[in-house]
Amino acid sequence: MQRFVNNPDDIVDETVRGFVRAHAELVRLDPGNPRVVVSTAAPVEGKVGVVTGGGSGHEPAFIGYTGRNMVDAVAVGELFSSPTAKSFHDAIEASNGGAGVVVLYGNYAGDNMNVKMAQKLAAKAGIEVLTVVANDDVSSAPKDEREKRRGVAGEIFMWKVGGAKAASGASLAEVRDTAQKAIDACRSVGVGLAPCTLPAVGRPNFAIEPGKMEVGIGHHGEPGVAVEDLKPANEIADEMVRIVLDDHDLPAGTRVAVLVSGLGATPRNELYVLYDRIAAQIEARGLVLAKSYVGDYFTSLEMVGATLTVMALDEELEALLEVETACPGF
Amino acid sequence: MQRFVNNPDDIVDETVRGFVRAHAELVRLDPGNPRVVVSTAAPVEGKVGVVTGGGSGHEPAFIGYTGRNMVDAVAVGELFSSPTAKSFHDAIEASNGGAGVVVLYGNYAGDNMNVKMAQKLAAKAGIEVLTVVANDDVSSAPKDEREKRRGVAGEIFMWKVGGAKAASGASLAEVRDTAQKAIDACRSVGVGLAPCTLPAVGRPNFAIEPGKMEVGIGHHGEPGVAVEDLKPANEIADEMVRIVLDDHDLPAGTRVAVLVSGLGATPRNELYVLYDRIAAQIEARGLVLAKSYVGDYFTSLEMVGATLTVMALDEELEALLEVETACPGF
Amino acid sequence: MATLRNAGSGAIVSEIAAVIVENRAYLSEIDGRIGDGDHGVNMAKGFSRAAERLAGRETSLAEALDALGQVLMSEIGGSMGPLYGMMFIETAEAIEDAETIDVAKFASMLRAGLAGVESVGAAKVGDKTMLDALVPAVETAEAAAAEGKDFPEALAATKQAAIDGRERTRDLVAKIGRASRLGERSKGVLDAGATSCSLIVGALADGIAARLDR
Amino acid sequence: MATLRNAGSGAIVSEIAAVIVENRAYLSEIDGRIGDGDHGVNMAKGFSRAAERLAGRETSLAEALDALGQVLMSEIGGSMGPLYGMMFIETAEAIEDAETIDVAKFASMLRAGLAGVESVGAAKVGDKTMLDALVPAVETAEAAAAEGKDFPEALAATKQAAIDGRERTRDLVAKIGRASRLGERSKGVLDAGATSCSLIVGALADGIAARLDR
Ligand SMILES: Nc1ncnc2c1ncn2[C@@H]1O[C@H](COP(=O)(O)OP(=O)(O)O)[C@@H](O)[C@H]1O
Ligand SMILES: Nc1ncnc2c1ncn2[C@@H]1O[C@H](COP(=O)(O)OP(=O)(O)O)[C@@H](O)[C@H]1O
Ligand SMILES: [Mg+2]
Ligand SMILES: [Mg+2]
Ligand SMILES: [Mg+2]
Ligand SMILES: [Mg+2]
Repeated sequence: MQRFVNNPDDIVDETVRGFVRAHAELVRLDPGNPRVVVSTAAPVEGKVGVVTGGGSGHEPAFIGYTGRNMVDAVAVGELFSSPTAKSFHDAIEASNGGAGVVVLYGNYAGDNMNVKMAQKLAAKAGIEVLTVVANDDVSSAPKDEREKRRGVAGEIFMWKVGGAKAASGASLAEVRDTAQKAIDACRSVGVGLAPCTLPAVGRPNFAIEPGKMEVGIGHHGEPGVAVEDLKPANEIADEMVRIVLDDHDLPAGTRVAVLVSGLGATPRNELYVLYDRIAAQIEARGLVLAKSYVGDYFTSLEMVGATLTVMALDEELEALLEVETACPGF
Repeated sequence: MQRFVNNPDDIVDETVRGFVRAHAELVRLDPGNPRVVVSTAAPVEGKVGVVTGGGSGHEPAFIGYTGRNMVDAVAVGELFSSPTAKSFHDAIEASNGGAGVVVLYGNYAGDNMNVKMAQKLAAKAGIEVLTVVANDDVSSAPKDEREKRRGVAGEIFMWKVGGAKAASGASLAEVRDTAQKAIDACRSVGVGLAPCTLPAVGRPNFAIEPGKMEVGIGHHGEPGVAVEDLKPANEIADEMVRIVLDDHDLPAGTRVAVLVSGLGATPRNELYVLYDRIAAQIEARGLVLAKSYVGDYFTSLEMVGATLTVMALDEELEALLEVETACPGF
Repeated sequence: MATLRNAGSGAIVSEIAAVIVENRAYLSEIDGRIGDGDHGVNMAKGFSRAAERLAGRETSLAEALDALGQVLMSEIGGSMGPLYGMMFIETAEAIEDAETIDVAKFASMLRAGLAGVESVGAAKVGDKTMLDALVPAVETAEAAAAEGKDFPEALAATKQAAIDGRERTRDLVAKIGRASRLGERSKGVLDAGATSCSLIVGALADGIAARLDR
Repeated sequence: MATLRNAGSGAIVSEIAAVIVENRAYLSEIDGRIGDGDHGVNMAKGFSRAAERLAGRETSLAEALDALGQVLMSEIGGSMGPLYGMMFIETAEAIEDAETIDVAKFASMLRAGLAGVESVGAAKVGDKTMLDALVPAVETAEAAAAEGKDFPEALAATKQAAIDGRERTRDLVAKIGRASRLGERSKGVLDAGATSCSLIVGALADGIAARLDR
């Protein structure tokens, strides 16, 4: 394993410590819980608190999106494993400005359970908590079972929109509704070319044969919808666009935001090669590219691969996406 | 080769096209030369033009540092290969605001020749050009032969400082002198854990045995100063700090800026693990961490590894580093 | 009629932890086939932490089970933190005040543990989860109690029921958790949680059997 | 005395290009040992581009060499763009007005090419660069001319001198270019540029030899 690690059990603590150290002007650790990262601006009196959280190994997600006009507090889990209910609860406490807290997270069994329990704890503490569960990953369930779909890179748009809405002084219900609208407007797909390794395990926890690719792969290597021969970048881009837009079917003229993220070990130039084709395909379908993000925004350790997220914009979503933010992730 | 590529010969064109498309608000292509990326703000009448350039495969370097208060125009070469004299010259032309142009580039045989020839062409066209050659890579030559050292990630600080100085309205000579001061204040080291592959070649162009690491590796896989057993992250961090600061020997109390960059396939969390230890070591030596950057800033295709750059700050350098910039690289 | 003394039997929990730690790689590998490959890592971390806390302390089975539950609950996260956390906390509560544990008590403590799991997760038998090992174990223990089977026999039957349940998950299509996205393709592989659960039930049964006094 | 007609001999350049393209992988591999592994890629790209431009066109050797030089110069970059670019441009210029090329002219055109290289790069013989193949070739050609050797003999000797020069780079320590950072560790490996240069000189000599009229 050619990696920079000490004791694999310490990776998450070391990552969070280094992260907070590097971005001290934007983030701090919760004094009571080293698995909770808090914006130096939080809590804001009278503002709806915005919380997320999830397993580690997806950096800059989740912690990287803590900051001004973004997420107020993040619960940090082990690699690929949901944070504890306690950490979600401490994040809720840390972001509470008295106007209630919205938890914007991804649809995974562990996260669902721990957020639910944290919500109960918060209720006891008199904090009203509403939740939005991201399920933008098209390949993880059929269209008629969207509630089963995983949350992936679309969460970044959900956080940016939700964070900006909360910053605008909106009410708890309004922030929840707008964040829900944001994730409902997102569709994502991932393609994996090489697996990732949990350092504590020591070998890849799934296989992708050389010459093959996993279409629809999950952020933890969950198998996709099909294992295919590795194709030229343009054909992969075409397939990603097809999967996302066939599920989305947007009327021509729709303004969209696009996010192309590497999964951790994909060189930046290849992301631009993919994006160049993706953008052309999206415009060829009569959609209008309002905003694009290309880089490592939501990764899976050192997996080789990329994800595409397309968000359909309305005036409100586009305006909120344009709001200036200050966080390590962008 | 598990990569996103079409025809390997097209990678650079596709990368630059996708890049300009994704960041159209910040950068544009030179109408006359698709291998020259220009800031949408350039040229600025009366401002010293700031140019850089180099081989591709280091994204976001070099093109990613084109923007406001940064580099005005970038000459783009093939993967790992210097741009043509013509491209350097076209970049000089594109950034020329009538106050002269400074070319801030790295110390490689090809770049030296092509910049020198571009300088001659520019002189014929009546544009005064001064150059600064980055040589911050400690491991690439002994201290008494600094002029032989390669330019690596320290160039990012050189560009940020030079770009801010030029934006301040300084003269050509002042911009050159300040950029020179910036790179003279930088020392860098790289450590490689796994090699990279030029898609046109199809297999790694150098080898790092599993369980080994190459200390002092270059941005193109040039062999380092020593091949050692792969150590725990903290020991690698200690060694990187030792190499950089032994060459730098800065008085206690010196304020420094630190940049830790992945080489392309290093997961973000491992960079924070490294940084956490690096920061502690730097502070243990009595230095003051004024500013830190952790991420993929200057890569080598999909090499696994990381670089450390330490820049000693004086009041001017720190102030210039603090100047707000708008470019895709940060 | 054989019984287990609650006091002084806390070591059973350390034995359960040891079994989980031994199977760390195996559990992650199973999880890797249709999940994300961290089940063994998560479980081993939580169980070994609890074992450390218990090390050298003279505890009752109830105290030890509660300590394990608390650690999983508040320090582990994942799906397993809350699921196994609630399971052990409820199991412990069921025998809190018991001097000794007999077959009937054993059955009721397992039933309480199952209730704990169900209070958090929404899974049902057949969904290809830990419940597919736990539910048959509970029902077998209850049947043994009803039939007045003796304790060693009941323990052996309960352990076997968990193992059989785990084996049946091989043919099940996952209906919940990460693997549920695979539909038919989740068939043919054991469920990680059912596997760890059968190990836990087995180690618990063995630990009790080894300590029965008659 | 055998001579080469300048007119119509442009095909020699296409033959040189073919040799470089054939050795693409080999040249990159050598460069990879102590450099960055792109020499073959850079060279093949430039030379094949020039060959495409020349394809089907009836050109003189001078025109073809100049076309090659211009492509390398303005489209290739790296070290090789300017170095080989200037070499071919100067070589072409030296025979621009020549009806025919004899041994003396051959020697002087190589000398002009060397001057072109030296006008860009600061390398000297022994620095482990293309010059270690080119300089002995030039000197051998000049000696042959002085001694009045006949053309075929001069061509063979020149080709061999370039090959011997390339072989000697194996024992040299790189003094310039990427490899120079390796010091002693650059020993034991051929220099990529010297290797491509000996291939070019060889292909040029063979191309001329095959077209001599007496
Ligand atoms: N709602 C649930 N009820 C019971 N067991 C569940 C539930 N969801 C998941 N599981 C169990 O969790 C196991 C996976 O655990 P683990 O890998 O540690 O967590 P994660 O799925 O978060 O990575 C599955 O094998 C399954 O048995
Ligand atoms: N100043 C110089 N003069 C002559 N040849 C040089 C000089 N610098 C480098 N070279 C040659 O260039 C070769 C490497 O070329 P190439 O790999 O294409 O360019 P780069 O070094 O930019 O990757 C070396 O093998 C060496 O022979
Ligand atoms: Mg998990
Ligand atoms: Mg090169
Ligand atoms: Mg798992
Ligand atoms: Mg080279």
